[in-house]
Amino acid sequence: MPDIPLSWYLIVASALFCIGLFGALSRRNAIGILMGIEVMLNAVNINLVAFWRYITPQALTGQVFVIVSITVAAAEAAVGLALILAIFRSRDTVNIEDVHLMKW
Amino acid sequence: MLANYAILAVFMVVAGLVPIGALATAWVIRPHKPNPVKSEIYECGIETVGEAWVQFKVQYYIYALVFVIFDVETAFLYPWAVAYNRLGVFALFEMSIFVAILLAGLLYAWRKGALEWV
Amino acid sequence: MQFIYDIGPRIVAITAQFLGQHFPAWAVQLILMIVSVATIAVFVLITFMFLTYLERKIIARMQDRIGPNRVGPLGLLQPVADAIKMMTKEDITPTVAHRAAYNIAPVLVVAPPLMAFAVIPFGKGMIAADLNIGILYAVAISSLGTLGLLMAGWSSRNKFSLIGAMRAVAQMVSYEVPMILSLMGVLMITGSLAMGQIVSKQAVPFIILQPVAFIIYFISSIAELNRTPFDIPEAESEIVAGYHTEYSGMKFAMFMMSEYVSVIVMAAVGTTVFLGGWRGPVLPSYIWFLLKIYVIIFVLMWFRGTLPRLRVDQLQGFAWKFCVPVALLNIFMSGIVIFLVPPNTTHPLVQVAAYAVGNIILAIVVLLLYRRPTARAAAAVSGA
Amino acid sequence: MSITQVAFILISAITLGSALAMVTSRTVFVAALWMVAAFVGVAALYILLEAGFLAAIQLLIYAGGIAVLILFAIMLTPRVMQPMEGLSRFNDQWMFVAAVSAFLFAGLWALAIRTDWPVNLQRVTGDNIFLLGRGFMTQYLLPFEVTSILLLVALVGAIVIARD
Repeated sequence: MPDIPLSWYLIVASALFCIGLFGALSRRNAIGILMGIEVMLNAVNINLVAFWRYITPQALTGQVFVIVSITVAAAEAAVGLALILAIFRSRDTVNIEDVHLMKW
Repeated sequence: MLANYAILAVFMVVAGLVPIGALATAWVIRPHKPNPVKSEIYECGIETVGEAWVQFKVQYYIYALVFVIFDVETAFLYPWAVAYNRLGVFALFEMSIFVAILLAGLLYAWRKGALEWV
Repeated sequence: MQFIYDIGPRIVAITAQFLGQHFPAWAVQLILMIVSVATIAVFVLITFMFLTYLERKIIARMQDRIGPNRVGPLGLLQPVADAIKMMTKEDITPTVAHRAAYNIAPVLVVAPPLMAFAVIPFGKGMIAADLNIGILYAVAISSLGTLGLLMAGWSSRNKFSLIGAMRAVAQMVSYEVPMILSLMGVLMITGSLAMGQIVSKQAVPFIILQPVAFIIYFISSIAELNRTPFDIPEAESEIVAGYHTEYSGMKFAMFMMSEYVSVIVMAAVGTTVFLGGWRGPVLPSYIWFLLKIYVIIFVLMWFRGTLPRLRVDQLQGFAWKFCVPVALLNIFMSGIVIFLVPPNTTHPLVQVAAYAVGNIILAIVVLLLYRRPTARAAAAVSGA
Repeated sequence: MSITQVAFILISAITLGSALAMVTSRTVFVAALWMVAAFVGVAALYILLEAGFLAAIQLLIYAGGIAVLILFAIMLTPRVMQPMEGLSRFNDQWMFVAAVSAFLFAGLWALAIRTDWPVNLQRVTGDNIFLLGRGFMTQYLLPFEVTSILLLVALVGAIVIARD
């Protein structure tokens, strides 16, 4: 561990974040978008753990933050997927370009 | 501490190599004689009708959902269990509140009939 | 004589000393790791082959048959014959299948249960990695097996496969919750997730202190294994063979292997957590461990020889409406008893007495809570 | 280069490769499988960061729980299991989005390299899991109880939405 610089973790996390961002903004499929968001959350968690280990290893806050963030991710996935299922049931599609009820 | 985890990497490699090795050996030994009829999917000998990737009912999703919520709960419960016998009885009360709130969710699902298979 | 008792650590020490003269320190470590992992893998594979024989023989005896008896004395070479057959059998991949996923799925099904052995203490000082997250690691790794099943079911592109996979996964996730919760009573006593600690804290086997937890653990692990009476995912009369309908030859053997390796994992975890692990008088520690594992496995086979298959709704209802609430009540009971009788300071006998009272109260509460539903179910059965 | 550095590079390559495969694969089911591979890679990174408990939680919740949830949702929407005929997997703005993501990555990279982080490489002492458990009961009691309400809301909300 000690011979890996902190910036390596940050770079990997930001790469993962950008890949997730690309997935979330460019997929047509609503479930694909949700998967992109989950990957982005993971990237943030890597950063949190890295900062905990390298900057405040004696405090617990970093780890608690990660556990809470995982909880939020799980809740988000549960509700998000339920919404997608509801949309699929009423409109018979998961392509979000077909779902434009609130669009001008 | 990392040395303790290094053996997990070795485990992962071996656990991967065992099935891959077995499959590779079989691949060398066994005959390869596919024909169109043989390579059809097996549905009791009757020709397949319709698409295999059928739609499932929402009940499956509900079970997975309740599972994920309780799975997340373990992330909080396991550290609590480890710390409990050094904490005292107030920890039991705090824990009971946490579990009671989640149990309310389970009871709601139960009352609404979301846990029935039907 | 002492050598036989701690044969594992002795051999490791001797090998390390021998290798130390010829190789640098990191190479010695690496070689030792590889050797110990390989030993565990070989042990597991041999047990797996033996179990396939044992299961057929025991079930046959229970059903008043003889079982395998042609290959070798008492049919003992039957597993070898099976292995040769599996190896040389043609392997059929359906043309419509998703090839990559179809071929990777058998590997993904076998690997997680094999990895779980990393934290199992096979005997005194015979544990590959005594992680501080021990038991949680075993649970987390085994939960990955569901993905292999879903992959197999989906990629076969066969209705039976997909239905079987979905049923299997729904069942496994439902029973994972009571399993996780049932382990907690023990963790509250030990104050550690490390397997080594869990064993060393068991002056009295935890099955005596936590019988309810053990029963729930046992039931939910049978459901996790998809074995009778919870074998709906593989119900031959309904959906052919479930998720491995399309698989043949060696790939099919991988699914069988995953099932039996999971049985060994489940028995090993149950032994370590509830039956006192390798602890026991007179005999060497690893022999005790093996004996206890085989007792659990025998009960599993007994179940299979005795019980009929449940219905899907009964199964899911049992997980959520009975196992989860009872497991939570058990945690609550343990919490109160631990508060009254701290585990580290009181005499084991006092603890046994305290837990006996706690468990009796727990049993009465459960019986009172479930009196009406049971009566209703009984009325429904007799009415129909 | 030390062994841990090699391990880090290997794990990162697997994680990022899986994530890339996830966003580019045509079939949603396959994308979800790649996502699981990325989750496992992240768990390995946690182990390198000496956060074993978080790694186990990552495996249990993400790879075992959320992945199953997503795969089940895919099974409930059958048309998405095959690539959409005639339609690309990406929407019309994907090139623009790719440019933005690349730009953002370049910026974050520069930020990570240039900033002088106040690194404090003390050894992690004590029983981490015990400390977490005690933390949840004392200092972090409020977040602990609030998450249970969050979970309750998510459970009830998702059940209401998913069943008509």
